[in-house]
Amino acid sequence: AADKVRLATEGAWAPFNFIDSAGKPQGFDVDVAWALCAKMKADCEVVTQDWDGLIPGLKVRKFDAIIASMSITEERLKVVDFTNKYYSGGLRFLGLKGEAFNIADLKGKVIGAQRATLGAQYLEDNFADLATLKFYDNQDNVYLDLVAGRLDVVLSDELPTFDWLKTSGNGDKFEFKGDAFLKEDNIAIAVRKGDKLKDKLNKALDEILADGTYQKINAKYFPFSIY
Amino acid sequence: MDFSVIVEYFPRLMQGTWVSLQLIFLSVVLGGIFALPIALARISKNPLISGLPFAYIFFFRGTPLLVQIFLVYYGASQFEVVRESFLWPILREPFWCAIIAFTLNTSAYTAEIFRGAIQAIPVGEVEACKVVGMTKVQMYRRILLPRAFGIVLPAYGNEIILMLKGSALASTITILDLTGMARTIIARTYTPIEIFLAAGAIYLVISMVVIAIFKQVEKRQNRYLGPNPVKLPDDV
Amino acid sequence: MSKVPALELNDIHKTFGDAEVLKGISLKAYDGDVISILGSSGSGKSTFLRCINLLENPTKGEILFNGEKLGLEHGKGPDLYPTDMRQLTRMRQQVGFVFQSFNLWPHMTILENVMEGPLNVLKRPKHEVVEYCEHLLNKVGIADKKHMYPSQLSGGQQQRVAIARTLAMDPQVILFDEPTSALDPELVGEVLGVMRGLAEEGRTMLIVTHEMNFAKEVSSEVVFLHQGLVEEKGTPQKVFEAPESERCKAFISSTF
Amino acid sequence: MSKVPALELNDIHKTFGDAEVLKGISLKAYDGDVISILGSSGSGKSTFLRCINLLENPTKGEILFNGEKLGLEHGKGPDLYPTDMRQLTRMRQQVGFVFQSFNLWPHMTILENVMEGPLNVLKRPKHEVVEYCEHLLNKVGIADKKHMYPSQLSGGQQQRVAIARTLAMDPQVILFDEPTSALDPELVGEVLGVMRGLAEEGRTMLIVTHEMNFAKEVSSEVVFLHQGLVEEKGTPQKVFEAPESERCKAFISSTF
Amino acid sequence: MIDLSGFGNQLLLGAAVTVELALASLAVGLVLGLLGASAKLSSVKTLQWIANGYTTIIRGIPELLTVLIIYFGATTVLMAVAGLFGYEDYIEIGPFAAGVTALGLTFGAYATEVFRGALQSIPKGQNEAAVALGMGRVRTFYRIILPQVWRMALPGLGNLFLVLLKDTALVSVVGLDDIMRKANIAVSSTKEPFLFYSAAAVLYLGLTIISMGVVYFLEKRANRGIKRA
Ligand SMILES: Nc1ncnc2c1ncn2[C@@H]1O[C@H](COP(=O)(O)OP(=O)(O)OP(=O)(O)O)[C@@H](O)[C@H]1O
Ligand SMILES: Nc1ncnc2c1ncn2[C@@H]1O[C@H](COP(=O)(O)OP(=O)(O)OP(=O)(O)O)[C@@H](O)[C@H]1O
Ligand SMILES: [Mg+2]
Ligand SMILES: [Mg+2]
Repeated sequence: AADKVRLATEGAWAPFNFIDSAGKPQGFDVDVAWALCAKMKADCEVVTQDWDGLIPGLKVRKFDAIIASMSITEERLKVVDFTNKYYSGGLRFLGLKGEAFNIADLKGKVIGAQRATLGAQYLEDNFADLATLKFYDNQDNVYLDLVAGRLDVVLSDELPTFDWLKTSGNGDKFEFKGDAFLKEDNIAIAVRKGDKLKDKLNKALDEILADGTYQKINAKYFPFSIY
Repeated sequence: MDFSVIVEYFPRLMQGTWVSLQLIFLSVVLGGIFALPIALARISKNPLISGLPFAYIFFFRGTPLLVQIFLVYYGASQFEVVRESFLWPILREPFWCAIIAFTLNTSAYTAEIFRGAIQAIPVGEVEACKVVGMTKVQMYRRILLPRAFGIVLPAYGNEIILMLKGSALASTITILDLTGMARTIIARTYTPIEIFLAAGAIYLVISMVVIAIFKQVEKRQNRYLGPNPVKLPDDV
Repeated sequence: MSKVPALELNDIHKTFGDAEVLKGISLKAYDGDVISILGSSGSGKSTFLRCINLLENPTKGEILFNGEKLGLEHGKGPDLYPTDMRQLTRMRQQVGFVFQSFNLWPHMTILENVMEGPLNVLKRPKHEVVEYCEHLLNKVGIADKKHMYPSQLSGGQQQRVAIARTLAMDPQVILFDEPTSALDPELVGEVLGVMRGLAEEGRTMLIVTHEMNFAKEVSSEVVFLHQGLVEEKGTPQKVFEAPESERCKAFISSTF
Repeated sequence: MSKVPALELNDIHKTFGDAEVLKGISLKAYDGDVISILGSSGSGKSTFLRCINLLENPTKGEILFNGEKLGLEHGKGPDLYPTDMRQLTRMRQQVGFVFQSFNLWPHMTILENVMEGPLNVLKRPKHEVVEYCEHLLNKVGIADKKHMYPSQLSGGQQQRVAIARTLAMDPQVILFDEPTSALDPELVGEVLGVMRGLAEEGRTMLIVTHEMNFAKEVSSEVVFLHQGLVEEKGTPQKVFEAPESERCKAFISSTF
Repeated sequence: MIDLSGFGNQLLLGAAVTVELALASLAVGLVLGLLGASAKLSSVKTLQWIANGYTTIIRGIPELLTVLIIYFGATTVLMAVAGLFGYEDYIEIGPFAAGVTALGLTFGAYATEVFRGALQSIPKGQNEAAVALGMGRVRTFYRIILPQVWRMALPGLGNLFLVLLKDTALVSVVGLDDIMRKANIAVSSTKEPFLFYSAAAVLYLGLTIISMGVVYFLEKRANRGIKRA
């Protein structure tokens, strides 16, 4: 079992990772994962795990790497190592179409985000005393509550939200609010501290970027480069 | 293991504990209030009266509380009619959704406990009421309910503990109860074992307090019972 | 003595499922009568007594109390149900019943048990009830235990409380179903003593019992049931000393 | 008749907490003796009987079986415990015990109840046991019920099974603790009948009973206990007709 | 079966996992329950103490937390223990193993009380009857006591199993693909929470009814020849 590489993803972050109706994980992250495995010639397994259990699970060796659109943050760096980024994103607010928007107006509003994400952390750091914050186990429940009207505004990563606006049929009611920020948000694969796997993954990452595999995957999900 | 995180986050765990206590208290009280009429209707020999409570009890005892919470919180809000109704101000609040789910759930269990207690009263004591010419209402008010209350206590204490433990599920609908708070803290500290153990210890303390209170109440309430108190039938 | 019987039962039948337990029993009790009902186990004594105040619903028959007929009608099954619950409740208040197993209410003290009826059913004023009930407890010899709970009393004492509870309603007729058979031999005497006193006061009573000596001594009439029918009836002299029926004869001789 | 008593008890004492229930009781039973033990409730009859085969641990005294002394030693408390469990087990197999409340095993049929001992304790071959046990059930008059479960039998029938179960071990001595007092009056006769048969066969028996007529008729010796001591003993004639002790006199006259 | 946007099949697969989890936990729990009851009734103080600690702790902590603690904690503990014996490799405690451990521990704690009650409800006289015949303690236990414990404990165990069945839903939070998690996934993809949570509820009700039927059948068998008072 020693050479088997277990890669964990969340499965509720379309289009980067989600579970199809056959019960299999799919999405950008998962495609990248398999491409990396192919390059490393490793025997891989992709498992799913709820978001807030990912880093704890990695720490107790339930799996060897997290490829779940996880941003590199200082706090995470204290407990795990990250590979080089495999794409980058930014945070962006999402709200009802047509309403005027100004960061200052968020005072007193109900803002939702997924627990243990960059967005949640940003809200806790900047809005804890200004607005009512709600944190969810997964992003899908955030959307459900936005549509239900329990949330005024959602803060999340721009790219998946872009996909949600396009595919969920809610694009006519909701829209991005303001510009994306924290654009230097680098998304990478997390591994245990000091694990050699990091170097192997970095090497494989370079290879798929170089030989066009990465670009093919990118094109499958987005009409623009997200690297 | 790093126990300093427990110290550091203890005040926030206490905030969560307070929310848990509110959830438990409200749902237990409301559940108890609804349980009695449900139990009385369930006892009725008329299937038109006992049918609905039977189905109600069966559904809420036969499905996981987690499903019930999701049905109330995410399921109900899916519908435009619900969102436009006068109930929405309540249903949009996760706290009240949890209260609703918990109350429905615990009232079903408590109703069964009441029913068991009333039916566990020896038939002779009921006949003794009849032969002094009591009406049904007198019989329930004077003998059956006071008697059932004494019989019900141990099982009801258990039900409160079960509710206490069930309340941890509130964390799945964004409520920052003790478990929710613990999970939020872990999202920052990545120390699941320490924080979950601390939360577990707090739950344990609360349930011990509940048990101790019930022991006292039981002793007072059942002081009249000699060596052979009436036991609830097994299937309650 | 009035010519109308205090209690009159006509042709009482009772079936449980397929088993016909009472096959038509009639009986009249005038004021002051003490009627003992004998019979072997399973002959239907308890069932008959319980039919009188509808603890058991008879399947056929008439029940008259002071000449007033209790309204009965058929329900879904074969049993008869009261037409008017209020009439039944009124009647039950006038017909006392003492059980084999006492059936005191365990969550009330002795005094509360006895006061429950007059206070909350008959709605008598409290001070009157307290006084009267203490008098009754005195009469059955357990006034000193009035603030204890039933579980703290011996069987014989509990049964005396049960008798006081019945007397507290001041019923016109009292039914006793083997009031001493759940008691240890040594406690039986206490209860029989109290009942003997009631008989001497001229209370109207129907008593199911296995205590032959007692029955012989206090009864004005003895009824012997066999397989749901009256097999023999008459004065104690007649039934105990010169029974006509073979079965009655065998029963009497086996139990003396 | 041998000169060594089948069962000999010397100065048996028993305390429960602070209460001294047995204050030194001695008794010898030779082969063929039928000894009745009388006494009012609480006098210690059951406790004495239960001390004999150590269902209760005595606090002092000697127990000899066919002259062989049962090894006893003190444990932590005041009670005596057997030194050698195997000796006790062997002795118990030879001393039968019939309980007031039958204590049949509800999950086994009548026949299985009776066969359990010879088959699994004495390890007799099965075909032999079946034959012998059926014979015993026949003897106590319930061979036709052998495939039924205890709960399907009346109390009298259950007690007869319990006697057969004890007989199946072919014990040298049988102890009976009020074998009929849990029975309805009409069922008592059945069991007494079986016991009378055993007495006539010459079985050695110790019987605690409230059935005076029976005791008078079958006993070779009567022992009257009072407050943990032997108050009177002798032949039935002597104890029943000319008791020396006042208390015994009072007891005898109150129960006849 | 209705198609449920292609997720019907997935829900059924989830039901199979739920059943497997429930049965495995039942087996673990029954063993723990018998051990616990024996410990509580033993005269050894230490054993009583351990059993009391076990039941008190488990019964006072939410099952959700037990699942989470076992899932995240057990690996660490196990590996620390294995490390003492020089075993350094990774020890897998997946969601299923964690679920079985957590639910088995929970079931065992409650079953301890059920078994204890059953053991104590057997009239002392039956034991004495066996002793008076000269049966040893061990034989008395397995010939007279044990066969009856099963019958007495069945109704209580049946109830516990129904509770266990519903508690399996909690294991979905650590990623076991049971009914509940399959329903969550379906909701993610279809945005139809009401439909899928209702479907899950129906599945659980179905399993409950089947379990009740099995328990009824077992009770009937165990009570052959024994008239209930
Ligand atoms: N609720 C019932 N359902 C079915 N059968 C019953 C019921 N109550 C009594 N019986 C049957 O009716 C018959 C008469 O019973 P009843 O209790 O009246 O006898 P009894 O003369 O009072 O006997 P005992 O002296 O043993 O009290 C018995 O065969 C009994 O089994
Ligand atoms: N296990 C016990 N613990 C404490 N006291 C006991 C115990 N068993 C019996 N006693 C007491 O010992 C005394 C004698 O009891 P025992 O049962 O031997 O009397 P008995 O003569 O058999 O009476 P009965 O005729 O009522 O059966 C009683 O006062 C009883 O309360
Ligand atoms: Mg009767
Ligand atoms: Mg005794």
